[in-house]
Amino acid sequence: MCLAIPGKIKSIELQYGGAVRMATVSFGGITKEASLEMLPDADVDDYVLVHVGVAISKVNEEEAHKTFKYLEELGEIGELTDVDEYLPK
Amino acid sequence: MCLAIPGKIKSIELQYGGAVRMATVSFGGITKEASLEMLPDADVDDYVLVHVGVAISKVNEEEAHKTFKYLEELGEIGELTDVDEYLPK
Amino acid sequence: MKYMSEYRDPELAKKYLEEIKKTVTQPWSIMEVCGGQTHSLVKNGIIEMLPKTVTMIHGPGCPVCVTPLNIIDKAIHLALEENVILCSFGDMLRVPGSKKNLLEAKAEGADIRILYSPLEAVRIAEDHPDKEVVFFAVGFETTAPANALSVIHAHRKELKNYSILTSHVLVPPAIKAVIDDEESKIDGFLAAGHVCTIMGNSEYHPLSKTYEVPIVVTGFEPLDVLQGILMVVRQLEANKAEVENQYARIVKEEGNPEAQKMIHQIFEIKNQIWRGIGEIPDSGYQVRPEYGDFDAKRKFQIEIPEAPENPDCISGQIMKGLKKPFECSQFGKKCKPTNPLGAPMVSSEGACAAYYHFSGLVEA
Amino acid sequence: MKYMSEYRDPELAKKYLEEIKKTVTQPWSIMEVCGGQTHSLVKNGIIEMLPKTVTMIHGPGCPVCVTPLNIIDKAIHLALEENVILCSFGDMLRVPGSKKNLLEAKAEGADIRILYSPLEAVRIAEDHPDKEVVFFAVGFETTAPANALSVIHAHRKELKNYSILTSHVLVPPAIKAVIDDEESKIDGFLAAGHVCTIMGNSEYHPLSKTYEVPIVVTGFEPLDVLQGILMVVRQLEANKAEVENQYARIVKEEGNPEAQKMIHQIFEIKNQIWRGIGEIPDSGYQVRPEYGDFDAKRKFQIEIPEAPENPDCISGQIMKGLKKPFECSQFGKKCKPTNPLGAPMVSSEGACAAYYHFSGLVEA
Amino acid sequence: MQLQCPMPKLDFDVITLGHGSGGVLTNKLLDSGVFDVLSNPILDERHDGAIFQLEGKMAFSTDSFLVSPIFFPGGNIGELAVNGTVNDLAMCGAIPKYLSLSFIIEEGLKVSEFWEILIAIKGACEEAGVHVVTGDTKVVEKGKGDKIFINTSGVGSIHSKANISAKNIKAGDKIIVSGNIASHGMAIMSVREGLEFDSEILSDTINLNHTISSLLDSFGEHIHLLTDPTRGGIATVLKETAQSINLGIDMAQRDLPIDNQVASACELLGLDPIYVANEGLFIAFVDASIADDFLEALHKDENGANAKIIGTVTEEHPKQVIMESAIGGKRVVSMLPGEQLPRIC
Amino acid sequence: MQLQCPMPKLDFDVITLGHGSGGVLTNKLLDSGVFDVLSNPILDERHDGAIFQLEGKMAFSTDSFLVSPIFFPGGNIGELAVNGTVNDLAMCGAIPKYLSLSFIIEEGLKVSEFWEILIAIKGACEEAGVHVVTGDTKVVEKGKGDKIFINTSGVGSIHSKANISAKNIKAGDKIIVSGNIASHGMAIMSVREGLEFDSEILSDTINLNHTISSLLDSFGEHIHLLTDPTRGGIATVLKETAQSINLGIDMAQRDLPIDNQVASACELLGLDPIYVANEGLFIAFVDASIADDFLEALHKDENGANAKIIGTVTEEHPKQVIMESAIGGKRVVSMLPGEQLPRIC
Ligand code: SF4
Ligand code: SF4
Ligand SMILES: [Mg+2]
Ligand SMILES: [Mg+2]
Ligand SMILES: [Mg+2]
Ligand SMILES: [Mg+2]
Ligand SMILES: [Mg+2]
Ligand SMILES: [Mg+2]
Ligand SMILES: [Mg+2]
Ligand SMILES: [Mg+2]
Ligand SMILES: [Mg+2]
Ligand SMILES: [Mg+2]
Repeated sequence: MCLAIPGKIKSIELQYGGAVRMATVSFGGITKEASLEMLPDADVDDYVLVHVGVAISKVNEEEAHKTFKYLEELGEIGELTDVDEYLPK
Repeated sequence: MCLAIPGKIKSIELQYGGAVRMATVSFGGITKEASLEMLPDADVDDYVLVHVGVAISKVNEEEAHKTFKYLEELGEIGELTDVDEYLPK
Repeated sequence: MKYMSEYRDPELAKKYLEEIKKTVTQPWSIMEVCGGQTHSLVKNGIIEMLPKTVTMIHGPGCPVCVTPLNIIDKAIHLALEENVILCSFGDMLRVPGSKKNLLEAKAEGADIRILYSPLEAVRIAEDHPDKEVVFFAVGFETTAPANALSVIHAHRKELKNYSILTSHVLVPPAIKAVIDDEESKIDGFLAAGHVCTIMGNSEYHPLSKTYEVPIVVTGFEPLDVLQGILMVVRQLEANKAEVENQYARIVKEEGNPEAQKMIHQIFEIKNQIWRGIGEIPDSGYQVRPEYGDFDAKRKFQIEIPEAPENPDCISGQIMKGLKKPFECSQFGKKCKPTNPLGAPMVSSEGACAAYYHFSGLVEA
Repeated sequence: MKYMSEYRDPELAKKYLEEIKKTVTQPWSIMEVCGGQTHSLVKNGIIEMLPKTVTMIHGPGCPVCVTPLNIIDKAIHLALEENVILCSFGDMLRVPGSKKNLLEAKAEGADIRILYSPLEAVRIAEDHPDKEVVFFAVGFETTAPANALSVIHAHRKELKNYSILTSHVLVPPAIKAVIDDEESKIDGFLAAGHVCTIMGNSEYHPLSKTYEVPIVVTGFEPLDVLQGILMVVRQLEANKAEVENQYARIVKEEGNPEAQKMIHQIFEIKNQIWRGIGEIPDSGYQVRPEYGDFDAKRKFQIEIPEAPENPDCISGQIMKGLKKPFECSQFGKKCKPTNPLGAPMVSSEGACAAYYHFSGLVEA
Repeated sequence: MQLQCPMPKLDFDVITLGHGSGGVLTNKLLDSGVFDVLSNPILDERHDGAIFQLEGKMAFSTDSFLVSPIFFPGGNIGELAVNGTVNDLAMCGAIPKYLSLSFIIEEGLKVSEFWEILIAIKGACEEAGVHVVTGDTKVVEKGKGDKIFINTSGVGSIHSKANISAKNIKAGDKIIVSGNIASHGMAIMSVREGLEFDSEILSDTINLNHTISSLLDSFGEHIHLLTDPTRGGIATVLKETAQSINLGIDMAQRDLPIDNQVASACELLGLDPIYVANEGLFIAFVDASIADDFLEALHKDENGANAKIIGTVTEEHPKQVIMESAIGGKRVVSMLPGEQLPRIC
Repeated sequence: MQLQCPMPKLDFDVITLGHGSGGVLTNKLLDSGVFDVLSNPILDERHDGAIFQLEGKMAFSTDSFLVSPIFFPGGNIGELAVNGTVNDLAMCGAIPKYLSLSFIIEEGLKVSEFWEILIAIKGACEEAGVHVVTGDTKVVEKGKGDKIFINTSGVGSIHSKANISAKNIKAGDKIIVSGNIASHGMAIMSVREGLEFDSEILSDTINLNHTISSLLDSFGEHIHLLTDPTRGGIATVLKETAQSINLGIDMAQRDLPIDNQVASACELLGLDPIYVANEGLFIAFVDASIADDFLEALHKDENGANAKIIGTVTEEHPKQVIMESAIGGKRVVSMLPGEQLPRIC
């Protein structure tokens, strides 16, 4: 349910005298408009999750790494040394 | 102007409780509906002239022959003896 | 078909032609008022068969040709309304408006239906209660009763979505206008048989008398036309000016009183603009105010500015018989049936189109 | 794509799977609430990779599947109105109504537009002032703010021809209903990451506590799902019952307050019928009376009698995790993706469709 | 010609976009048995194209068929599509062999109607002795088509005695029309909304290839040109030919064979039959020396009973077609600017 | 590929019904010079069909093309129509030679657009080395078509070394895809109303015949099957093939070549690229012994730079296509019930 994908804000346009902020969001090179009305503090270069044309969350970069480190942190897979290769570049 | 062709009334149907008389008219074998509202005395087997779906005149058989006889009657073409072949059968 | 095919007999036609030749002693110009007669002349090659001394002049009797530009523009405007179904006779679709014709409007998406009868349009209105159905009611006196009848039917069925966009023209005032023109050189008239079928011949007697021209009410088959021409020529040669009825198998002296009643129930006479000719007093019909709900002009109140006719088009002079199509500078050049500048180049009844086809001009 | 592709790494996936296998000591049934997670499980072949002791149960989290038959019928009815443009997300078009689906209505001539966003529908309404534009607003909490926003936009633009036909469902009451079912045998839940993105996690703490089930808010990429399963399994094995957040890169504890504001501006909570399940108290949204002009249900007052669900379809039991699709007598027989008897056979998120494709049943 | 084949049982009544999507529904339609009526070894390969061998020179022709209504007195769009391309190949002097068949279906078409069309296609193929060997089915959204359009293309081997080319026409050649004119167009008119009338008029759609083949057997190179006067009617084809050969054509109205009802229908609507479409008719330009024999042979053929010599090629008035009218006048026959529209004037 | 030909001067801007009526306007359109771009001696005969000779075995294929919008990133419907049939012939192992070209135009189409399409057709024909030899132009009423539909049929001579047939496929055969998947379908999506997005995605429409011909030169009978995964995408073609050969196919998601933007667009709309249409792509089933050489040869070809071996034919799981997912799981690949619709779920 609720297909939503993360993209990077390339630019922001104000509409209705500033009442509406519309972002141009890049998803792996393609771009589409998304409303920022639900993310008042999102800014250019932020990654946001977009669902049906509306940005609904800013991606938290720090938290994003945790999935790659979770097993390591469990302390149960000592051999997991190559964790860096899963990290976003 | 005013394309109109003669056809023979095959049948008559009363519509709107008799207010409207519609005829099925045969034109050389094909048939089409025509209103008889402008020809109250037209009847089955009469030839009528139909224009845009409305019968506007009953064909006068007697008068119809005159075109074939006109030259003859001018008395100026004595040799016109084969007039019968132009008459409608 | 009975009462048609017999009037196409080649032998008798030859005899009529011989008789015309025998009768004529000097040049005569005869106007066939009606486009249907023009059509018959052209289709049957009669013009070339007549003696050179008899010149046929093609009159204004093509309702398609004389419908004003502005009404065509209005019809196009209405047709392009999303909510409107415009119904029309087929031959109106190629008549040029100021910017386009109905066929082009159709290509743009207008819902335009070609019908055989205005009564069909009433049926369409019944079938599409959510649409406005407008019948483009053009025509001469012949068609007026049928168009009136469609209103009577719609009224009886209490339809609120049916109306007619009228452009009705009347023949006798037009004949009068043609004769009244100073340059006019018409010696006699073939009057329009089907118009007289409705209206009778009474209006022609004063015309014939006043202007001293023979008027023969004539039919449309080749023998009809030939006989009509002969009757005019005989009067001219005998220096007579009477109303004769060649088409008595169809036309009664008094016309069709029922049809006249219907016309007068729905329509009233008004001044009318004839395309290419201008306004002629008392030469048209408009819907009576009592039936205003069925009058598309009242109902939709479309204001379309009058557009100028193509200034190179001399159709008015042609329809009055003052000029021949090939005297028009545009004839066969910019103006062709595929791209008519004026209405007479549109239908095969229009004088220009008739000449164009007849002369066999061919497009590259 | 950043923040997506990384979560598809095969090596790390293998390690997660090994860790799950290592961790599990007894059979567990885990429901992934969300259809997006079902889709990910199926598309990535995760179900077969899991140890046999871990059974994934596909929850009711597919808005397409749970939209009531009657609302589908209403959408179809509206779409077939000549004056209406019905806009919808693509996946609603194949969901069976009582007689046909929206695709079939489209084949009959209904003007139905597939859109990416409800904001597009507002634009269409602006562009077609002469039409009524209705957006078929289905979805869970994730989609509710966007649908609400479309009303806010339309209101700001003073559009009189825009409305939404809502069928909004809420996840926590559904989870509660699933657990409350006597026959329920679910040990833990993967909660729907995108729903929590909007609403936050607060509603899950009492659920977890009351029913003593682990609930892990989980994302949609394979590593997300695998991590989520591992986190549930670890809790179960440790006899814990807490709310954890696997998807913290997106989901904040408090959710998105702006989005919640928009929801509450436009919608109010109501009892909602879930297709195949029945009415669940306080599990849906309806448009507040203040915005009634934008509520298609109010605006069009369509009365469509409730039609019975196909009696052979056991989709309710399937969505509660009580039965597996292949336990349905119609599965793969009368009911196939080309001819779905129930909604779970429609989208690739529906449990029945997922099993159908996964099991590789092939039509003759 | 239509066989009474029972339609296969299907779980869908109308064709929808999915049937053209290339997915399960497309395969379902293809596998439904609906297309089995057209089965033959080459088609059954179901590859991207058909593979076969043709000896010697070949002809290749294409036409797309759109007719409203798709079912009309005397036939339907299916047989029209087969006969149209079969006849175009025959007009090239070819023996038609293989057809391609491509449907553009507007979603919502009833499967039962599609079936009826397929049965007509099958029947027409059998009559003509041709096989559909490759095909395509596309579905367009409602309102973006008109029930069904059919394209057929075809190939055939040129008859060994054929040498058909407008270049072979010379002054004195006789022009023969194979039957009554204007039947197809008026059959369609008779069921057009707003214009319809009751009649026994049937479309003349028929395959002409066997007729042509046996005429070629007998008259070979003396047949200079064959052409089928479909859209635009005989007038258009004659005018086009006169223009392309830079010679004139003389013809007479009284020689034109026409059915009484068709003639009456033309009067009713104000249409000129020489511009009305035909489907099962051909016009032959033949050497004057064989004209009478050709006509005699044609009269014995089931498709030529009403054949007539309608005109002569002349050096006078090059590029012009002159028709003698019913009463003996002369009239220039030109092309129309567009489709003939019913007149009131 | 589009030549900058100036459009002939015409006295009409849009195409109307009259242009399809067979009368003056039809001839005017034909004579306008618009079609001169396609001129060649066979076409210029303008008879009911084309006449020519082809040696040996031949292939014959047809397709109707309907695409909305008719102009899309990377091409237009004109080149699509040429390339589509050229490629279908190439898939049969044929050297495409002659095409038929049939237009169904919705009245109102701008002549300038029609011209642009014709220029694209000309360019595509030149690229492929084929000639349009016979054609047809029909016009439908507004609202009964969708701007323009094009049918092309084509014939070609079978390559002397070709022996293309699904029957030749055996277990162990390697499956090679010639380039990036899903580009055409996503190029179209990017300009679909209500779904549009900005991207550099271009349709992959291209002619494959020269590529195929040189592969046949080198690998002849070792190429067992060639097929172009158009509608329904590669999944549908592979599934159809597996069903028809009664063998299984193993493949892996990671092996599928796909452009980044195309992949992203699929994520955005929730579409699976294996079901998205391609136009300039082919799939070859080849003998394992030559698979690497075949791939190497393809990599050197301008149309094969991104070619990859994507799967293997297996005796296991007959009729099933099994795809290994990104993380190594297994998934059954089946056909979709209809066109893929964008999802929110
Ligand atoms: S030829 Fe054309 S421009 Fe000249 S008068 Fe006739 S209609 Fe007008
Ligand atoms: S298989 Fe079909 S009938 Fe059975 S539960 Fe699923 S959707 Fe319902
Ligand atoms: Mg309209
Ligand atoms: Mg609608
Ligand atoms: Mg193909
Ligand atoms: Mg052809
Ligand atoms: Mg043909
Ligand atoms: Mg195809
Ligand atoms: Mg032909
Ligand atoms: Mg093909
Ligand atoms: Mg193809
Ligand atoms: Mg053609």
